[in-house]
Amino acid sequence: MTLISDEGAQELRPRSELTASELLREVASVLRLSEAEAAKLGDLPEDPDEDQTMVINMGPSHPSTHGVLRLMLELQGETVLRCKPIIGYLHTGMEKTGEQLTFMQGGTNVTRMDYASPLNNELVFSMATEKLLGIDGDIPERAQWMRMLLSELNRMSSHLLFMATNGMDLGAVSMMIYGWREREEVLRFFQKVTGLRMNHNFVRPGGLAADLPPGWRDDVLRILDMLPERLEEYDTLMTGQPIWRERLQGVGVITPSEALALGATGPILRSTGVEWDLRRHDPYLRYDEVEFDLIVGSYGDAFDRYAIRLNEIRESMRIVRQILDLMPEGDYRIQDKKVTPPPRARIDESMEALIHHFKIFTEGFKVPEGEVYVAIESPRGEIGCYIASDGSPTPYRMHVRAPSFVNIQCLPHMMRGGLVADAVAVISSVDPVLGEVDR
Amino acid sequence: MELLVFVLASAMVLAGAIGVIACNNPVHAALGLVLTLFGIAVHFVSMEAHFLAAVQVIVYAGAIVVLFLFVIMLLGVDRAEDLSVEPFQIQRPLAVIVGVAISGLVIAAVVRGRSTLGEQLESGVPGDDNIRELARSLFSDNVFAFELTSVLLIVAVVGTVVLTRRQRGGASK
Amino acid sequence: MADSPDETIEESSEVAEVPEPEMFGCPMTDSRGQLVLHVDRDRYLDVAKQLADEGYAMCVDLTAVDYSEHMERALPSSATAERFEVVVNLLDITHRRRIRLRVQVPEGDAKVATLFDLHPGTEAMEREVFDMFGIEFDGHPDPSRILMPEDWNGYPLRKDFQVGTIPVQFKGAAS
Amino acid sequence: MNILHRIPAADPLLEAESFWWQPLAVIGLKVLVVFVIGLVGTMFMVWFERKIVAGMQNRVGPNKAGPFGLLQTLADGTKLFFKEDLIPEKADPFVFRIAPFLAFVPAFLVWAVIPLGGDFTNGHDGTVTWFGEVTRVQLADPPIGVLLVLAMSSIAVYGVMLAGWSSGSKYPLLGSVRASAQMISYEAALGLSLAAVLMTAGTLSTSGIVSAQSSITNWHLLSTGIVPFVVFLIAMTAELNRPPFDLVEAEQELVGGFHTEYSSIRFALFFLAEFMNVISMSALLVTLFLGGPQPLYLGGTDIFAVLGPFGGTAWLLLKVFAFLYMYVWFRATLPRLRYDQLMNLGWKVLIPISLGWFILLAALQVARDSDVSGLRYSLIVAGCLVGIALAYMLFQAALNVARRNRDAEGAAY
Amino acid sequence: MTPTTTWYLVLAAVLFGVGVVGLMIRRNPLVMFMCIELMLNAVNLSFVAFAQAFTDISGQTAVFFVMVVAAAEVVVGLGIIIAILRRRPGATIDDLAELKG
Amino acid sequence: MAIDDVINDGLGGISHNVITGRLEDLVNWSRSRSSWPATFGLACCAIEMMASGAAHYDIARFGMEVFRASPRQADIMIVAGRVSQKMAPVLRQVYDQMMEPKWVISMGVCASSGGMFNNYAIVQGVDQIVPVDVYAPGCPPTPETLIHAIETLHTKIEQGEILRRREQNGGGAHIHVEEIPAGSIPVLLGRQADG
Repeated sequence: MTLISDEGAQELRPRSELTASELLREVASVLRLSEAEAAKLGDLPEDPDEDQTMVINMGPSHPSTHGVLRLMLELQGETVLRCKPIIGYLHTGMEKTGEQLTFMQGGTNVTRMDYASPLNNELVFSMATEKLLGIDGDIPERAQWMRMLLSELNRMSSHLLFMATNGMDLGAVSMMIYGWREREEVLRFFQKVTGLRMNHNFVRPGGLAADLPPGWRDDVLRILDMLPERLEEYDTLMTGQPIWRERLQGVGVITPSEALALGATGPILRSTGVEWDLRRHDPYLRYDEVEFDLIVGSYGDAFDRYAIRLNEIRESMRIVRQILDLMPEGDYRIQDKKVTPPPRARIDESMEALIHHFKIFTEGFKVPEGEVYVAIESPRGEIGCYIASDGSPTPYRMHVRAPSFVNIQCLPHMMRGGLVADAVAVISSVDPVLGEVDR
Repeated sequence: MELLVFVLASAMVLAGAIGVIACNNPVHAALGLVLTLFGIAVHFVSMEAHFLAAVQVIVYAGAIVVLFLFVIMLLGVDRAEDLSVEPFQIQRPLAVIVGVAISGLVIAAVVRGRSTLGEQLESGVPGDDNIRELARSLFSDNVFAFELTSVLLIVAVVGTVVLTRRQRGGASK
Repeated sequence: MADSPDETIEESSEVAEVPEPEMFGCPMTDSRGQLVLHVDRDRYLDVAKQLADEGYAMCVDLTAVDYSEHMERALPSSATAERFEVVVNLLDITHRRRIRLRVQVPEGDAKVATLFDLHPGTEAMEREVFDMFGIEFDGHPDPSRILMPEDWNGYPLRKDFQVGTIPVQFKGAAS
Repeated sequence: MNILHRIPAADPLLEAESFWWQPLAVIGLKVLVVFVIGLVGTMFMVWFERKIVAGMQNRVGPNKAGPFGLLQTLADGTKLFFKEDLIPEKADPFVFRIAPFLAFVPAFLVWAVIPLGGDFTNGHDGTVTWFGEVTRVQLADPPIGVLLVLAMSSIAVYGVMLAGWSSGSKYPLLGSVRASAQMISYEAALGLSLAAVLMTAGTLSTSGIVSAQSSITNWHLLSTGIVPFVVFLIAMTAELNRPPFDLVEAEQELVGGFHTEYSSIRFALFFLAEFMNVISMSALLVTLFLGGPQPLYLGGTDIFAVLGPFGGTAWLLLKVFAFLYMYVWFRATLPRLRYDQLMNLGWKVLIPISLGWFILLAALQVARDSDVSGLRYSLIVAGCLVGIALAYMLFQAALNVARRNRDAEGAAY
Repeated sequence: MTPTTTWYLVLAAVLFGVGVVGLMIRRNPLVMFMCIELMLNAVNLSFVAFAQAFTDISGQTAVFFVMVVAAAEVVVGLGIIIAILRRRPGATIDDLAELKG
Repeated sequence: MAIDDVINDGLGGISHNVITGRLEDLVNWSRSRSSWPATFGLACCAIEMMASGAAHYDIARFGMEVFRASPRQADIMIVAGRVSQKMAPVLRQVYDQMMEPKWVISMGVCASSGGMFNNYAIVQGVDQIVPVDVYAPGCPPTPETLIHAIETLHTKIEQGEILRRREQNGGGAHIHVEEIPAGSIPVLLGRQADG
């Protein structure tokens, strides 16, 4: 089973091949510390004892690496001395493909990045495009609220997925199934709204692809009524469970300054006690009009990250309830001929509408020259979209700042000195989605 | 029937013993040792030392050899030792001669003195009573020795812990 | 190094012009309401440090653009358009503000100083830029490819790298 | 003239005057029946576990292979049997081949000493008369029955250990080191809690132990004061590598643990051995603490009395079943412990507790044997408790010192 | 024909001899340890045989003590081997001279 | 469920009774009833693959909840998601580590044909690397689609058709994949007219 897929310099090198200074440098790079800080650790390079350490590969095909993350761990016994994540096994060239697709088609590309919360990806791409077009202030109210509704529901489904995989990774097999069971309810709603369970391409520049279906309110209410009780079950099964606490508390600790230096965002940053949530601190859509609490941890350990996500589900439910009350009537997309295709009904009647429709979906619309960076809060942290346009209907460069890609840099930090079992808990608590790591 | 048991068990014992000294690989040697130990346990049973048979398996096979294997795996010394190279040419034949000589001497002594043993094994104390009697012997006549062995064990454990303790943080040492 | 801040800054049509914007001696523009600082390659690290002291302590994103097919893009006159541009997004958590640095990197000498010592979180991002554009980062502790296989040829996000289908570079797997 | 005569009380059959084909036939039949029941029971156990876990997870579970999916295990077994078998290049071929059997055989041998039924009511000694022969519903009843079980469980370590080592790759090796360390550590707690039972029963023979538990108040569960039972249960779960102690095969960490490189029938043997062990150790637990085939009188009647000689078997099955269900329940609900937590639990909690309890029980036994008066009796108890408390405090202090030292040294990372 | 005490003693003698030979020809310290175990077992076997022959339980008592001592010895011996092999991987018995201090 | 169904279900596809049935039928039956998938998730499809193991879809009904982490014990490899150039050798290695008889389901368009990612990074169809038995369409395929694919495969296994064909054309583990030495491909010289 030993994996022989040689990735050369990307791999962790055995101590015997390294001189002390090289090791120091490598430690610095792997730990993402500056070299000066790494030198302070001092003792590490001195203790090579080559025959007592063992380098093992975790992944890319390993049950607990959430897809195709590959970790090289240097172990002493079962203690992790060094760790290096090797990524790219799911590199899809989406940024390159994004340059070939028009702004209209771009959504279907970015939605496949973070497959656990596709709607947030579409949202950030659409918002960046709108900003480039200069129509970001004109998006109709209803569209904004709908986007919030979908985004929050997506946050719930994504965190439920986390609950499932986190439980699974720590050996609570039933939790896995329970998490999926609840997520499935949310996906049903998505399927009803967007037609798809995942990869919706529903949020588009200028608004959304369609209006909410009749009866959506009842469906959402059904989810909201069902979930609290299930979350209590989670509390019984996991939060209050001594083994669970033992396994997570004090594991994978990271300090606020480390998290900030490493650029970590989302639940990881919040678990260290830093209050930073773009929904609150850099409000987009209508987040400044709803009430919700920021969930902040204090120890920066895996348990905090678990608890934060669990409670964020509750907060999202609170937001969704407010959205249900506040959802205005109106248009679900901007009525701007430039970016909005004509309604389906008009295509049958008017030749011009047909041509317009055809052009928008084949050629796309031209976007003025310029470049923007737009960031929103995805379930994993700050997802940003940097688009440079040269005035053509396709982005000149489309880059997505994926939260998992940055967060994954915390892994070596968190794992250091832990056990192999902790490594699993740590990966799980970072909750990376490899689709967005590798893009 | 008894003969059959004796022959089979003896075969196990000897095959295992040969395995111990002839196998290149320490793990195989350890497996040979387990075979020997089992054979001896069978002999114990047929001599009605049931308790000792069980203890033989539990202590020897279950603990001591497992410890051996543990150390072998821990140290990674499981690569085969090359038996064909021998630094001292004379050592091996000499060893065989000495071994055979010792065995021969003992066998001779046993055969000469067998009349004192009596030819027929008597039926010993059966079943639970055997264990009771062993216990009585251990905890009355030999209780001092018994306590001493427990002290010995503790000393051994402590000594080993001290011996194998890894010195962390070389600066302090 | 901005020698003539007086000159008009070319901007895309919809953005209101900001009079003689400048920060740490670098021309500053506004792109759709977002602050953009055009930094010289030599002063890049220096400016990043000053910005970090200002409060922009978190580097959220670092990427690059290959402008080889769009050399006539809008830039302040003091900045010379080069083929590559390294784009750094900085965030100030306390004051809730963002700033973007754009660094011009010439094709012939595609090299920039690393931000690693200032923001360790750029490690993976700089490797990604190296992997995708071939821009080297001076002083980066682990300059290796990150997304592509180690023996890959070329830099995929460069504009002269074709998108299309490529036969499987199958190295075979020893079992 | 026969050696079998010299294994006294192993089976009353062997003491029969005319030792000819009838006893042999009965023995052969018993071996066959136990073997078949063991296999079928194991297959049933696999199905049972999958169905119950599915039920607990709102799923259906296997239902396509045979009625209610009952033949699922058969399908698994047949498939594995006809799957390609492979010995990895780096493996040690001899040890690799032998390891599954080392895991499988001890699992079966434990069955030999479990009293599977028989009439233990009203002071009967559990013998039944079949085909005119007096025998026990038990393959063998050696005087050291319980020790045999201990011996077998210590042999079972070999299978796991050698499997991991011989595979010649890293994950199995890690798995097997974990497994063997775990099994050895918990053997001690297992043995100590067992000792409490042995002392109370005053015999090592399993049928003797069952006989000693003539009524529910005499069940060792109560007569040893529950603590040994709890310790035994936990230690046994760990010994069996069942959740939450299934670190050995922790898929999330070690891929498949020691059997990662095994495929085909060899893997099936490990699989079978694991489930076989679950059943046989549950049966042992029932034998030791819950009176084995002893009936439980509900309202003064034995509800399985109608089954005649098999009433005891029915009781045994019922009790074993409860534990099997408990194991499945564990699997469905509990997260997995970490390696060091597991070791801590074994060495720092279970062993001291079972040792202390054993000393207490021994003191009480001595007091009872020497007929001391009530006051002195309570003095003895108090003295013991004080002694144990002191020892416990000393132990805790030592642990604290160790922890502090470790923290001081821990900076080495 | 049934085995007598002599048979057991002869077997024990042979086993002892094998152990001696192994001790002398093997150079791996672990295997040498195993050979010592063989010899101890040979002695145990004869003890039990004698106990049987003279219907005296003290032979078995002695075996019990031998086992305990063997366990202690193995523990210490393996500890020493670990300590040495850690410093000098691949050491054979000839290298153990460093114990001389 | 009527009691008749239960009785008639019996050994599923086997029409013979126990005595006259062929061993081959029994083996095929067992293979189709107990095909353990390897835990091999790649991208979006992996999420749906896992979802099909969960309460709503429950592939445990087919005896398939035993996701084996070790490829040695797995029968079916479900290639769930896009296969990148970097992953390709790993994927092939996992396939090689699986024991015969083994089957491959290519789940989703990305695995089947590269899907919408017709670019440098993605292998255009996993059948370039491993022999695929069943393709499941969709992006990602819903659990229902996956279950349909699995059922299709089960039928094929039960008929023994795949193995027979493999024996004829030397497929399966014997299939030879052409190895293209890395570095010999002119990928970055100039840009094609149509991208």
